Amino acid sequence: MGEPFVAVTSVPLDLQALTREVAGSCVGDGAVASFIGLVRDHNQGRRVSYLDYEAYEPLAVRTLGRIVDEVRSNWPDTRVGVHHRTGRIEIGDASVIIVAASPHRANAFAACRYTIERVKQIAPIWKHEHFEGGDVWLEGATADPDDESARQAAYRIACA
Amino acid sequence: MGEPFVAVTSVPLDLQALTREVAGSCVGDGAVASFIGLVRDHNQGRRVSYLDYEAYEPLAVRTLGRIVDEVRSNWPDTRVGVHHRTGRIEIGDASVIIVAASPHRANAFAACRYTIERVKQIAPIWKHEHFEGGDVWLEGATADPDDESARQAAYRIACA
Amino acid sequence: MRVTVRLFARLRDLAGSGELVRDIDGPATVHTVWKGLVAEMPALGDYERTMSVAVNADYSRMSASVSDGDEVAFLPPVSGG
Amino acid sequence: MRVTVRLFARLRDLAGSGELVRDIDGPATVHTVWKGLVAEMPALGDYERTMSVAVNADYSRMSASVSDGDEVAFLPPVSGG
Repeated sequence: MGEPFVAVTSVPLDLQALTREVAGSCVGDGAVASFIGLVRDHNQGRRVSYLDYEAYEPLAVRTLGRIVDEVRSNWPDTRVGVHHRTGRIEIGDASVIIVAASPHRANAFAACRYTIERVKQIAPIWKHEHFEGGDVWLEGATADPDDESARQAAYRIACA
Repeated sequence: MGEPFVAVTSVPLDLQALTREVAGSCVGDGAVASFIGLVRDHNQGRRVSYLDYEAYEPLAVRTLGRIVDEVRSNWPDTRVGVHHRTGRIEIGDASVIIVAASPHRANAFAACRYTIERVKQIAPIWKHEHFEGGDVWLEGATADPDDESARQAAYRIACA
Repeated sequence: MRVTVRLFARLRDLAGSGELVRDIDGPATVHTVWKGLVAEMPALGDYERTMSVAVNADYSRMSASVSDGDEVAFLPPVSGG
Repeated sequence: MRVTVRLFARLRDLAGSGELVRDIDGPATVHTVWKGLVAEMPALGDYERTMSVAVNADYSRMSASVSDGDEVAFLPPVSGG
């Protein structure tokens, strides 16, 4: 899709490769913060068997690219990459990986945290949870990239 | 030295292995935050050639173990691992890696940030910077693990 | 005019399909398309308050106009990450 | 009694060695050991306000007592990470 540092893919995620891509391009960066979201074995009292992630792929790629741009506008010295997996994901496997590189560790941490908050707010991706005895679509936030209050909430969580 | 999740070593650091060690042991953890400190090509206006890290190794291992215990006491649901490298480290290579795993991403991020702040405050490790035209020992904080105000400062930075 | 409707997650399950083709009398908005769908499948109606919409894989609004050949998507609240 | 003195980073460079063995008349504290070193090598003295100390690879205090065979370490301000 041409967006740098962004992917929506059904293959297992590779944090090492994304780290190399994001952090390898600038020897002035001393700090790399990363985040991995793993599928948990329980949720709201249910024993989860596995998750199936569905994405509106072209919009998801575009939205992750938008988040990357927001990070660059919030923290101009900081770059972030984010890969989200789709399809069936087993317990303990990664659904999302994020890497932020910066000369300053405060910015690397903030950019990484901001990115996961924004992914949860606006990425057009859904979890279909398969648990013992049934399955359910999880629904969180109404996605609205132009909602400034949501964006500010993510920023406050990242920087507070 | 027997401390879990802790190492002071002259061999290159392996984030993937530490992630597996820290995050692989519990399928209830949905969030993994990590930090890599990389050697930068400049510092305070000097063009850095490489860094040489010296450690008081047995005390450094013990101190990293102490930080791991502090994390567990601050965030009982969260585990952290930290490996610090010693000896000559080239530009762009990792001097320290930290991995925190938790059911909650807020705690994973906080534990990871707290750990790097505490490493900088109290780990008996020193950077010998070799730059174009000379070399210098860098000196930061007077290490005092019992200084509650330093510990609280690290906690505030991590959780604010 | 003819539009492609994309439905995701539970909306897709409720409709029994993730991709539908519908002919609509123009001029139309996203809301026109949605009203037509709900008339066919009333169970979708509950999502009107909480869903997002997209036109040609870009976030949009219910009031946005729709042209022949557009892809109009209706998105339940998201749960990625 | 005999103690092993460990010096690190710039303190090591100033002393020309990272490990020294010194005989001291007991009873002694870490401070006693330090005073002896500074008498030998006055350049070390500047570190008294900023350094940390350890006994047998555990952080300690200048007032801590020292026993025969102990390893006493003097640590400049740290810069790990």
